[in-house]
Amino acid sequence: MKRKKIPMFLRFFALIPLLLLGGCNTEHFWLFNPKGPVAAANLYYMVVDVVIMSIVIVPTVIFTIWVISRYRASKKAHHDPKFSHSNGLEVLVWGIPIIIVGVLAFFSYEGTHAVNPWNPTVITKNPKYADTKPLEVDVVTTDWQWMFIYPKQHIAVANELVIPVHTPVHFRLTSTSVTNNFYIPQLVGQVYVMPGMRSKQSLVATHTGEYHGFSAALSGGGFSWMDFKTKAVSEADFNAWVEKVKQQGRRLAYPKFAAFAKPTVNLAGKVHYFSDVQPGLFAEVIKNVRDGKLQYATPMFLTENMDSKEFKQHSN
Amino acid sequence: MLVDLQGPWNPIFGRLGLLLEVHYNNPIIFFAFMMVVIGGTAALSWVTFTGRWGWLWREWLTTVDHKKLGIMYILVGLVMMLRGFVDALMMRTQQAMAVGPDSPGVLGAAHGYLPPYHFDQVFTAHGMIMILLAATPILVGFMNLIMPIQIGARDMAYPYLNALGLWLTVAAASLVMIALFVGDFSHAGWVGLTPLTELPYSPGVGVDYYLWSIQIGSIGTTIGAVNLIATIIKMRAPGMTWGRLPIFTWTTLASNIIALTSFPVLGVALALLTLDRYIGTHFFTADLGGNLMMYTNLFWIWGHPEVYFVVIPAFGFLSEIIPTFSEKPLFGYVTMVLASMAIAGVSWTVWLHHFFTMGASPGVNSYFSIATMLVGIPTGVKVFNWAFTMWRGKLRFPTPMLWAIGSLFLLITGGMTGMMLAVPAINYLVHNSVFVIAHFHNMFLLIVYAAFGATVYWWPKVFGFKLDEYWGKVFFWLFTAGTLFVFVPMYTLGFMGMTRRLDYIPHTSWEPLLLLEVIGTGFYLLSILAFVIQLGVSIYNREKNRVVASDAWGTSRSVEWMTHTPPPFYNFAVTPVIHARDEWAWRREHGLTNLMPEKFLDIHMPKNTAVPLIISFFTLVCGFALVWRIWWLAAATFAAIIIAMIIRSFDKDTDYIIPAAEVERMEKEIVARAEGRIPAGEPAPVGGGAGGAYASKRTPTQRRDND
Amino acid sequence: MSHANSNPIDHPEVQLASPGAYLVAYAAALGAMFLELWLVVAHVLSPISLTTAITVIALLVITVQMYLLFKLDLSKTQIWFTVSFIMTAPLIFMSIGLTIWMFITLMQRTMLPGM
Amino acid sequence: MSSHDNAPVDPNTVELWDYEDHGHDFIGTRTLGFWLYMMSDAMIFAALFAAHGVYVRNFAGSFTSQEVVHPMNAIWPTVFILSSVMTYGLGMVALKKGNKSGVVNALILSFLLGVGFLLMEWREFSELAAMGAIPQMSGFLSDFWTIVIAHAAHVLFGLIWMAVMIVQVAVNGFDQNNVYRLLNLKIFWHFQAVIWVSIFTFVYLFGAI
Repeated sequence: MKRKKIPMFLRFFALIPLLLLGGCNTEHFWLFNPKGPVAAANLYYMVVDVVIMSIVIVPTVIFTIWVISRYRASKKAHHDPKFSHSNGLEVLVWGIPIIIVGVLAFFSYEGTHAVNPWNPTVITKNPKYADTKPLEVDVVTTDWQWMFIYPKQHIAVANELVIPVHTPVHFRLTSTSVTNNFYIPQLVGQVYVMPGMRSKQSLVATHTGEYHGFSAALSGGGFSWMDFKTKAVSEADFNAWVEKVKQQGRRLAYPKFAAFAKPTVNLAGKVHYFSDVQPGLFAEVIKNVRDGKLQYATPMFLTENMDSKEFKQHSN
Repeated sequence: MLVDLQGPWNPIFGRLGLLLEVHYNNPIIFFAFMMVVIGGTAALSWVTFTGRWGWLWREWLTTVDHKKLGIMYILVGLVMMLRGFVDALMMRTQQAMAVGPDSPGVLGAAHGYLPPYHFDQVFTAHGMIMILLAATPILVGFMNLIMPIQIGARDMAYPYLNALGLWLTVAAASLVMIALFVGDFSHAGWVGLTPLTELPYSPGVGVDYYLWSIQIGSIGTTIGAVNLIATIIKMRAPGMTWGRLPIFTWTTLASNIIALTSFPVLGVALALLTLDRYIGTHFFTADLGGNLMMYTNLFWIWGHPEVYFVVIPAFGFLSEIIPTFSEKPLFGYVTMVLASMAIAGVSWTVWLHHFFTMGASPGVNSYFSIATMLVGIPTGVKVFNWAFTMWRGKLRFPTPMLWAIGSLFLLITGGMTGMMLAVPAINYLVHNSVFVIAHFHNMFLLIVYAAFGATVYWWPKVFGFKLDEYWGKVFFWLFTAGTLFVFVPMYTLGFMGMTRRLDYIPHTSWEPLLLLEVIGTGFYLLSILAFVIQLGVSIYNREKNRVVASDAWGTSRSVEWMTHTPPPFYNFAVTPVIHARDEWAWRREHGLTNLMPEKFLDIHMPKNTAVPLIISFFTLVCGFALVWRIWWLAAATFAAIIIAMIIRSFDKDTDYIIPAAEVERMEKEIVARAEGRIPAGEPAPVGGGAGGAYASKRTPTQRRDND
Repeated sequence: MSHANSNPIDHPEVQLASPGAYLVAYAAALGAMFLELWLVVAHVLSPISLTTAITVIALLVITVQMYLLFKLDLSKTQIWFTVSFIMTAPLIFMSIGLTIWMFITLMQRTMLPGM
Repeated sequence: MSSHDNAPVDPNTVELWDYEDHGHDFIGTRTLGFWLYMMSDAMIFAALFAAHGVYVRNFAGSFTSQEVVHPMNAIWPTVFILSSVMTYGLGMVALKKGNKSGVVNALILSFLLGVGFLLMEWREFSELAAMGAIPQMSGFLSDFWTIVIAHAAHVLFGLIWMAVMIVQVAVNGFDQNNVYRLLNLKIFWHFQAVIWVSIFTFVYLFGAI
């Protein structure tokens, strides 16, 4: 039949997107461009994992394709209609996956400890960072903004994170409303930011530059705008920046924070600086969330209307 | 009221007053509403003008025939899949439109055409519908349709419960469709992330729709699971030992063991969340001793086994299709059975990998990581076994085989990315990113491919004619183009760091790939068109493609090919005796393909009943009343459900017997029809995927209970 | 025709009923509950051993009930009851055990008092 | 484990169709299905007990478990539910002998003991509500109320079923349907004893430690 030709031709159409893999600009592949040891370790384990699996998957794919082309009925190849069991092959089909999974299990165990958010051994066991005094940052997410508190420096920044390079940064994270997910692809993997709980994360930036950070867990309407820039700067620049923020002189105590935590969409990408931050603010936020004293209900008209006029009323 | 509700409430109408306050000035909803009205009116008018109400009622709405229930399950699944696909189209176009701060916004949205909460509802509905109301019913439908014939049974163990399971699924689907127009749907993701689903953050009725529709649907699935397991254990034909059970029946068993034990856990998770929302308990709140990760935990105790609940039957399809078109028995039957059971067992020990990033200790994460990878062993075994089944075979490539091979390659890629996700060190980077989305769509597409393969494979058995091969191939290749165009860019975006559920895309570098994905959805749209044409052409040409042989493909192997095509409503005139693992292949080899028994016996069949339909209708109303907090209506319909069950329990007139002479007459007629001695145009009293015509036309000659 | 044993009372599962088994199960369960209560009220054991003791007693009672009330054994009529129970029991223990394990470690890490 | 029997088959003697048609064991099929449902129900309680393990100390500054849970009082519902299960068992013994009035009497006794169990729970929870220990107070109280009331709801459903069965047996005697329903109710009712043993031990006694 003549018209049978068309679907054969269509098949090659299907392969076009594969070309993309070769042709793309690698600069945008954040996962392949780590700028710190934690993200680099993540990438390392990804490569190891893929390479080990390829050892079995590539031959399997080749074998399957070969079987499909070799044993089509038209080829009149050897047909063995009784062949359904072979002890040797059974050992092979169970043995290979067991060995591969065994090897991967070892790397998985090792990797879990290497990038454990509470105590990533790629940082804590690394002699390079043993003498560096770590920077502490407390992260609080609201609906739908980020507050980065530097407790030792008594400053705070909303929607922007500034860190010095080659210095371990230890985060304590919590949320005032719903669960968010702290994620800077080029520096560190994800960890949940949960209300009433304190999670931890650690990272080191090895290159100065600006990296994208965002929340990776759905938290409601303003979630897509929960971006923050992560600026990794030199030690000196960092100190200068701290001084600059300190001079702004806007005090951040709990009542002011509670006002900040009202549902707000960061449509305009605004950054706020605070100095003179109340000590123990982070713990007070957790305590109040746990006691049910810090909670803003999402207004009904916001969730029910199919129009973003009201949504914009809640933006900054 | 027990909790602080935003918005109005009154004792008679509950929260329905909300509808007056909230303005739906969105043309999309209006358009969808018009489509449903037009479609519904067209369907109802067709039924009315062709005078088919009686037929519809007798043959379909009150039937307890497992084949018809199976067909209806699949039909419900396909309709809901279309709805889920429209949701997917909206998501892909919104994301492609809303890139960067300068992107335009229309229809009241700031970017794209869907405001955030509308977009959130779209992806929540998409996820929930595709898994619970599309994949699950389609697979349960195939189990219903094929499995009882495969084990040589007349019907399921509990035909009445079978109908109840279907109609409860329909009630759940109806509730979701009602949510489209009356109120709104959940906007918290198909997993129902707490505390986002708690009343303060989801003050409307959307989450309540989500909770009750899943709750109703999962009761239906649990009932189905009880039925399918009991059928496999108790209803096998003589000689059908466990070692001879067809592989699809084995996978049905494995996946229903999962359904039976995991759906209750989902029920509990949703019930506790319901309590939080309705009476103000503190299970998943952040305050007053609640633990919000506990919901996630309970949800995934169900959720992960559920993934295998839908994938294992797909493996069963492959294990039926590949041997048939390789003209060889399945390689490593015992291994395949063990592998299915192993997947079912291990699936219960791995659920934390859905929230590695919760911050559990490295010990906990390592344990769940390694447990997850163990699933890779039986899955790898299955891939090897299928390859060795084709090895030294005599391969033909009609559409079922194409779908099966597509499915096999999807399993290989999906399995590989799954093993990547199982490693916490990698998972931290790609969790909640579109890499995960690409991975699990990859896996679900494997199921879709297998299910389309199964549709073409078993279509002639059920309807008596083959589907058109040309349009089937067009459908396959267009669908495959869609798969590649959507999911290769999606994997790529995952490596670029894009996360899921974004209604606004802040990074312009992602735009070209998002546009490619839209092209992919275009291919999917065309493929659906091709599918519709395929069905249309096949039905139009059904006489040309008529299959009269019991075995439509000539090389099939299991028992379902051993009865007439299409099977009469009693499946087998006389229960077959099984002698070998692939009984039909065995009989073919020994020249025993005559389907006509020497003598006939009385057949005992269940009678049609409307009770499942009535109970499900009350359940739907009860669910609606609970969503809108109309307590009196909820209480009244709940009481009505209990009363309907009690009344049914007093009904003793539930079965009838077909006398042997009548069976003989029907069998001879079927053979005459197959040999062309009766013109095909004549209306068939039996057949057509089965009877019920007989069941409803005649009065029972004998009751089951003579006490 | 389709039912060899026309009198449903002759069904083997009906014939399993035995007054002795029910009475023993009753006495064992009630006795064990009073024993547990006494152990708790009388404070004769340390909290750890008390917890262990009453857990073991409860599991023993449930085992006895499974055997005497449900007659779970490997006989032809009962085998599938036993098999389905044996396949479900690990799932029960796993879902409870793993949940508690992961939440104890999570709480130790995220819900420190005063934090 | 070869899939094909290679021994020659005589087409004239091989038995292809089952002319004996033994049918299937109707009662056995019904009870097995109900037992499978019971396994499903067991998973409901497994999830609730898992939740209990998580919420057991989440008092949130409200009532502690020692203030709320009183095993000395809970022992009496224990006596009632276990006795009810035992009398139902004796009803099964009467069924074995085909003794209709024996079955009806045992069911009535079992029903009354079950009602007694529910009344005691009702009293316990009204006392808790009166002292303000309502489920809205804390995660622990939410969990405590839910797990105990989930069991009570099962008992209530069992009692409705039992009432229906008393009528059914009185009207229709021991036909096939009634026999399998009595066996299923036996499974259901005995199962409530198993769950109560767990609740008494892991909720009441653990809570009092």
